[in-house]
Amino acid sequence: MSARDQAQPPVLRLSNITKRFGALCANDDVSFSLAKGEVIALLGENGAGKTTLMNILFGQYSADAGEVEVFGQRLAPGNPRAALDAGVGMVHQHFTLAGNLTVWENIVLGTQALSAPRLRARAVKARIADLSKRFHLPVDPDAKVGQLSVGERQRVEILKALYRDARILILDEPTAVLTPQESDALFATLREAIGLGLSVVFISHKLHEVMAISHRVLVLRHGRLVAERATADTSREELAALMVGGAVSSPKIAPMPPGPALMRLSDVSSKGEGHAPGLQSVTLTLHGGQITGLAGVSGNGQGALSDLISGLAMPSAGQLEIAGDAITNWSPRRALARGIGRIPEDRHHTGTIADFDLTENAVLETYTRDFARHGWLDWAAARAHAEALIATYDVRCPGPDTAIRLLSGGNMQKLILGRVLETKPRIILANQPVRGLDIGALNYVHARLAEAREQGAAVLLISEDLDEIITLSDVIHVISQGRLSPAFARGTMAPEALGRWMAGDGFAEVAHAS
Amino acid sequence: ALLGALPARGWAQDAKPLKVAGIYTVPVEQQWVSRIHLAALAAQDRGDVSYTYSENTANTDYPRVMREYAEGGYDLIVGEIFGVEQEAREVAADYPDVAFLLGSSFKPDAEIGNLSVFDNYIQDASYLSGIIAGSMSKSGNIGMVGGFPIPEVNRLMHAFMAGAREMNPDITFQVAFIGSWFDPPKAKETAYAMIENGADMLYAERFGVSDAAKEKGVLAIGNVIDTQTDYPDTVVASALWHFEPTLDHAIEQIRAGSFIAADYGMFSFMKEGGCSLAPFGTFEGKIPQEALDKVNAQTAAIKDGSFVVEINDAEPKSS
Amino acid sequence: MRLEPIANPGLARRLAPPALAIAGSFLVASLLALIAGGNPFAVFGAILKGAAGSKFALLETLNRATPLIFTGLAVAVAFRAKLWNIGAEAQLYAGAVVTVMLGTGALPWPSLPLLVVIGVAAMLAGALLLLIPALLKTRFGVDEVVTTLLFNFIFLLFVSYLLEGPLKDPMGMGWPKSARLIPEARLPRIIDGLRLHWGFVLALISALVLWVINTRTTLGFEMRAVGQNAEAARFAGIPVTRVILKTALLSGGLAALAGFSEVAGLKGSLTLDLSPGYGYTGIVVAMLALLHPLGVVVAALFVAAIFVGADAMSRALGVPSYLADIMLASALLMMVLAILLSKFRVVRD
Amino acid sequence: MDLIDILTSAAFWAAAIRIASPLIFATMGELICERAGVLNLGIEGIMVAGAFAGWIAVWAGLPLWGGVAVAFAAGMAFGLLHATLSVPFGLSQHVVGIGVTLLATSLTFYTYRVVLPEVSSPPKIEAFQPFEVPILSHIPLIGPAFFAQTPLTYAAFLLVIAVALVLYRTPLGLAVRAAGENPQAVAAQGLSVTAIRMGAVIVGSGFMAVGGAFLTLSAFDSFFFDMVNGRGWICIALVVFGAWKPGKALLGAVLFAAFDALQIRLQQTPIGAVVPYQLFLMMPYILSILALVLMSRRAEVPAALMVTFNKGER
Ligand SMILES: Nc1ncnc2c1ncn2[C@@H]1O[C@H](COP(=O)(O)OP(=O)(O)OP(=O)(O)O)[C@@H](O)[C@H]1O
Ligand SMILES: Nc1ncnc2c1ncn2[C@@H]1O[C@H](COP(=O)(O)OP(=O)(O)OP(=O)(O)O)[C@@H](O)[C@H]1O
Ligand SMILES: [Mg+2]
Ligand SMILES: [Mg+2]
Repeated sequence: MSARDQAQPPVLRLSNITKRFGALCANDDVSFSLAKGEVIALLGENGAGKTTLMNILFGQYSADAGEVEVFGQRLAPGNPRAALDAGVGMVHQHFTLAGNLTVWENIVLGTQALSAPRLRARAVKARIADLSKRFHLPVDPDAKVGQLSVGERQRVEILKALYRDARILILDEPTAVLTPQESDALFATLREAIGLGLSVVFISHKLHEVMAISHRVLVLRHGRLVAERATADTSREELAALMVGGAVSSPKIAPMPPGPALMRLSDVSSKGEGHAPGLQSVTLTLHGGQITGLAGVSGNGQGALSDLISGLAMPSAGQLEIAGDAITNWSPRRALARGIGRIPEDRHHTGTIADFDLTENAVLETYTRDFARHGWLDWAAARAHAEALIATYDVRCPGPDTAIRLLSGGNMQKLILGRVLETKPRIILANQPVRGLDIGALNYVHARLAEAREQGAAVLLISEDLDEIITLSDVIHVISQGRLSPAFARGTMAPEALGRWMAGDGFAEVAHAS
Repeated sequence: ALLGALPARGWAQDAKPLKVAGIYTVPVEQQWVSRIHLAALAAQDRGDVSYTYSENTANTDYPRVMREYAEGGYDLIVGEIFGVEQEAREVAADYPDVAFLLGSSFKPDAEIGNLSVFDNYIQDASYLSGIIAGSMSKSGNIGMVGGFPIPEVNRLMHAFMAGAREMNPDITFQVAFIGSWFDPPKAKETAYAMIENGADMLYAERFGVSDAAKEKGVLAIGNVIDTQTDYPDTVVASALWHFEPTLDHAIEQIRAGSFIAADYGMFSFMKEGGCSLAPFGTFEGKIPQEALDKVNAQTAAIKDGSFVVEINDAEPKSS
Repeated sequence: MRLEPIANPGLARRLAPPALAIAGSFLVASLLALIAGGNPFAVFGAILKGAAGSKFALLETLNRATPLIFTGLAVAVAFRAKLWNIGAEAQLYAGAVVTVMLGTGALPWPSLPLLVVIGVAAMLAGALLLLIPALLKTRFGVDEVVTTLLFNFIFLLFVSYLLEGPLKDPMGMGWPKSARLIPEARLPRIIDGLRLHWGFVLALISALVLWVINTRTTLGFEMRAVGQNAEAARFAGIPVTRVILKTALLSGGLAALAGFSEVAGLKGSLTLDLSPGYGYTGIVVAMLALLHPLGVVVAALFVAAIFVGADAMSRALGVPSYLADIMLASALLMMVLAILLSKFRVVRD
Repeated sequence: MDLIDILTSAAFWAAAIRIASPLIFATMGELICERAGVLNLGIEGIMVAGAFAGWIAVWAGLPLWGGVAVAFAAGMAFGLLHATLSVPFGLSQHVVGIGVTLLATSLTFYTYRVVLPEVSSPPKIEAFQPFEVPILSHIPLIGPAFFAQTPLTYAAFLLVIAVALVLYRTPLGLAVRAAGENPQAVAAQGLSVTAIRMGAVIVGSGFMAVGGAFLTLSAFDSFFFDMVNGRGWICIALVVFGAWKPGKALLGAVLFAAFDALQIRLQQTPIGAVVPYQLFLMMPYILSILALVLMSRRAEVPAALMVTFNKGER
């Protein structure tokens, strides 16, 4: 590939990009180039500056210094239009789709002159159909985007870029919200496109993906480009160490006997939200001193189950028992009072209040119980509590008065983790606790969950990442279409077998047997 | 001060024009206020007064504006205090040297010797215009569109209805209030509806009513102001209010140093020239003689006091 | 073009924009005065004199600020919880109606207990009036911007009905106005002979109380949490619906106090034009104050001073008095812009 | 007349259409703004300005359609002010809107008084006259109700069709709808959210002003203070009522106007003699709220309505 490098000019060249946000230097003199058909993986901890760099390349931010060249042409700064016209496509970390529009409308947006008298819908749809067939990206062009699953939305995002004949594609954590199957499908699509000459910059925290798809790896740390490796010449361990600037280790789970049953769901059914399925006669027992893993493709009832355990929903049929008591009156506050700690799936929108500072977020669940008397808040105590959490859980931040939105995802998650664990919960709901986190933060969260297990808590770990489930769980269930598989003990299930359950196989036999 | 004259303060001797300020809660276009405004302008043209005004003054601000003018050395403050009766009196009491001539539903207060009240008591003219309306409505169905059912509106409507019944006891009236002083399109819509419902004569208390009459080819009677020039084939007659007798009397009293708390209401009566029936203009010769005779007879009776038009402030209803 | 926050704006940077905003609106006023044939150079002095040139002028400014503090607080507390209460005007009238119902002789009590009872009852009425849109929002998801807006029309018509019907003053010569309050039901004046009354003090106390509620109590914390992110608040165990309803009660109650204070303190009776849009101006006051209760006091004084001063100025210069509203509007718009520019800088991309 | 007679009379429906016309213009204007993500509370004042500008232009000698154009331009000017403050500067849309209403109203009154200081009764112009559409106006009931209106009413209905076509059938409309739902999506496709939103507010404000001008150029023939009389606020409600869809908003405007026309007529019935007139005046508002409750569940609010967009922030 180095031969090809010399033969052809790079399709993309970033030279000496520097970007400051106030005092913070998000990108510090970063330079690299991308060859035709090449896939570069961009690695780095949360907040290392990856997204910022890509936003500069795409013209959403303009750099304080440095320039971007695409196909030998200097790109006008601060103008996404110029980037799009030059053949750069970007799939953002947070989707940029309008939910009230249909798939084809989202794709065609901005591609026809605003002065045009009408949308040429038929031609557009034909082209989308063609693209979606060629690149195996099945979508219904007339579906409202608001109704689509996360995976489908991701496909729409990619189709948007392909529709514009993007020759350079930037993917910012495209798999963070995808199921393994969806990720695999995405990679298949990408390989196809790369074969046709597409060049890709790929950002991910999942090292196995990086190893599988990229040709070259760039590592950013504190805004600076600190390492560059040919993928073939490196390993996951080396990359992890490069990212955090030191060695990383994942927690060990020592076998221990299950404790008492702390929570039991018997034949529980519940209503789903929108088009997501609810639960269908689910029976599940959570034992103390055990991590129960719940594998499954997102949108198969995990939401309904976690709403139930969080106190947001009641079963429509069946029984929910905690420590032997049947629950009749249920709310988040009651759940908290019964010793349930909850790590929600979406830390940005459910877990925290973006404009609240760390102190306020730290006491969000406990202010009435621990920090108030007769309706009067004790802010001094709350602040002390937040400071303690920050120290104990290694939350990196300027201080307890910082608005939490300014924290990286990892540090936000650590604060939530601290908030939950400090209440010494008997039962812990951990819904996608490490999604989008870098390897350092991920290991930290896992270690703390393992610690809680050792102290006798019952942990329900919901994840789409089979690796995570298999390494951590004492018992595994698979959820599909609101139905729950039997429990599989640690070490009895291979990823392939779990994958079949996730696809819905096996449930029929169970139904017959019972 | 008891019910006594104001201290003369040199008004009488001075030929200098009096400083007059008008404070109105509505714009000076409003029919009612426009008559005060015109009288003041006329006095100004004569050189009797120098005149300034504040229009569209919210009642909340009214007492403050009164004080500002009073502090500003004005001799006479004219306006309407229907919404701020009590506070306006307090202001007047604080400025005993300033004369206040204010539209009010109440009687003058002997305690406050510098505050006189007036109101548009033009029921005489309204009654006469009703006679003409009653004689010219063929359908015996008259529509009346008002802003709000306040006494100033109600008493004129009642007088008008009484006049119309003189000519046709079986006449029916449609009455509606649009809940606004200034929504001519709405007044017009309401008038349309009355015409649809059989009215062939409208009592145009609001702007907009005559327009509907004109478009639909029915007749209208004006109120307070004469709008026949705008609607030559529509407005048959109008009951006019003349504020001049009221204002001029006040000016005279001030000049004479004898301005006292008095009720100027009667200066709006026909006897005093405070109201009249507008000239028939384009409708000269088109009004039945029988009605003209009645109008003449009743005018004379009103003027000599042998006939008094009833003042009824209750809200009129459709019949 | 985009805005970038300034980390530590210096004093000059913080003070310059508001000063420029005020200067700007004076410029607008001078220009318009010139067009109408007035003396443009007299504008500034005349406004100052009109707003604060005498004890009378100053107290008039405070007087006008009083209802604006109440409605500003009402809006601030609601908006902080993202309850878009555009209906402070109606709630003000609700308070006024109750004041008149109880204060015209129905309760023959001594002054203090009577005033307390009337005040509380007025707050309840305003609270209940906002409770309806709040319930429609929480139960049916009906947009409260629209319902509160429509309630202004509905309630004003209802007041109009009351004033022409059950509440009509039998001694009122037929005018649609209520009977006068008995002397015991009047808020006393602070200074004899001037219109300023204890309603102003009540307004200041309300602002303080609200500030304490916001910063020190669980309810204040909950209201803010619900406003910032209702989903996260619900997840954390905050009873979102109940908090919204409590917010509505508080907001409606505060707006109603404006009506109570205007009737009991200033007018002594109720007419249909009690408020020249205090409910709407309250929105502006609240936003100028960045929803801070103490800021509301300052913003209300600012708005009142501009209005009273400009109104007097227009008379002094002999130009149409609509100039006062123009000045108020331009001062407001420039002021919000100035507040923004003191915290952000405009960066070209 | 009883209810059935009223509801089956052509004159009643003609009145409803007439009363609805200014509301339709202004509602379409507001709908355009809100679809792009901006709540425009300046509507009431912009209507006042439009009513005055259109009328004074015609009074000064321009033809009627010239007056409409002047009103549109006046609306766009205030729209530009609103848009500049609320879009790139991202100021509170509530404050900007109320500020613009206050400014437009007072500036209009001030100008009026400076231009016409002496008149007691404002001058009249020759307003739009009803135009009977050949053939169509002879259809029983429907003809006199719908096809004997002034040209400006026909324009209002054409505007609804045009707005619907632009919103749903053109790239521009697509961009507007997306800007009100997720501005990031618009920016990521290389379009300027600022330009789209500003454009929508400016044009939308132009239509609001034409709604105001309808009052002085078609419904009536002169200008009065306060003649807009809260119609702008009603249009805000109508947009929500119409679930941000032009067709439904049109339906809402006509329904609202029909209730208005009905209450005018009901005041003349025997009920009118007993029921206080305020109750009739309240009717359209109360029914609007009831309708909102009934259809609330299904309304799709533009997700980014009132959400400012700043490139620098996430
Ligand atoms: N709009 C902004 N304003 C101010 N600072 C910003 C902004 N965007 C990013 N930053 C800063 O730039 C740094 C880099 O952020 P960036 O989003 O590029 O990180 P990242 O590497 O993409 O992280 P992640 O892995 O979590 O996606 C952050 O730590 C943050 O402090
Ligand atoms: N408006 C902003 N001002 C300052 N910093 C910001 C801003 N927006 C984002 N950042 C910074 O950008 C970084 C990345 O933000 P981002 O929202 O991508 O979080 P993240 O770490 O990727 O979390 P997650 O992976 O959970 O989405 C964070 O470190 C945050 O500090
Ligand atoms: Mg990122
Ligand atoms: Mg991330």
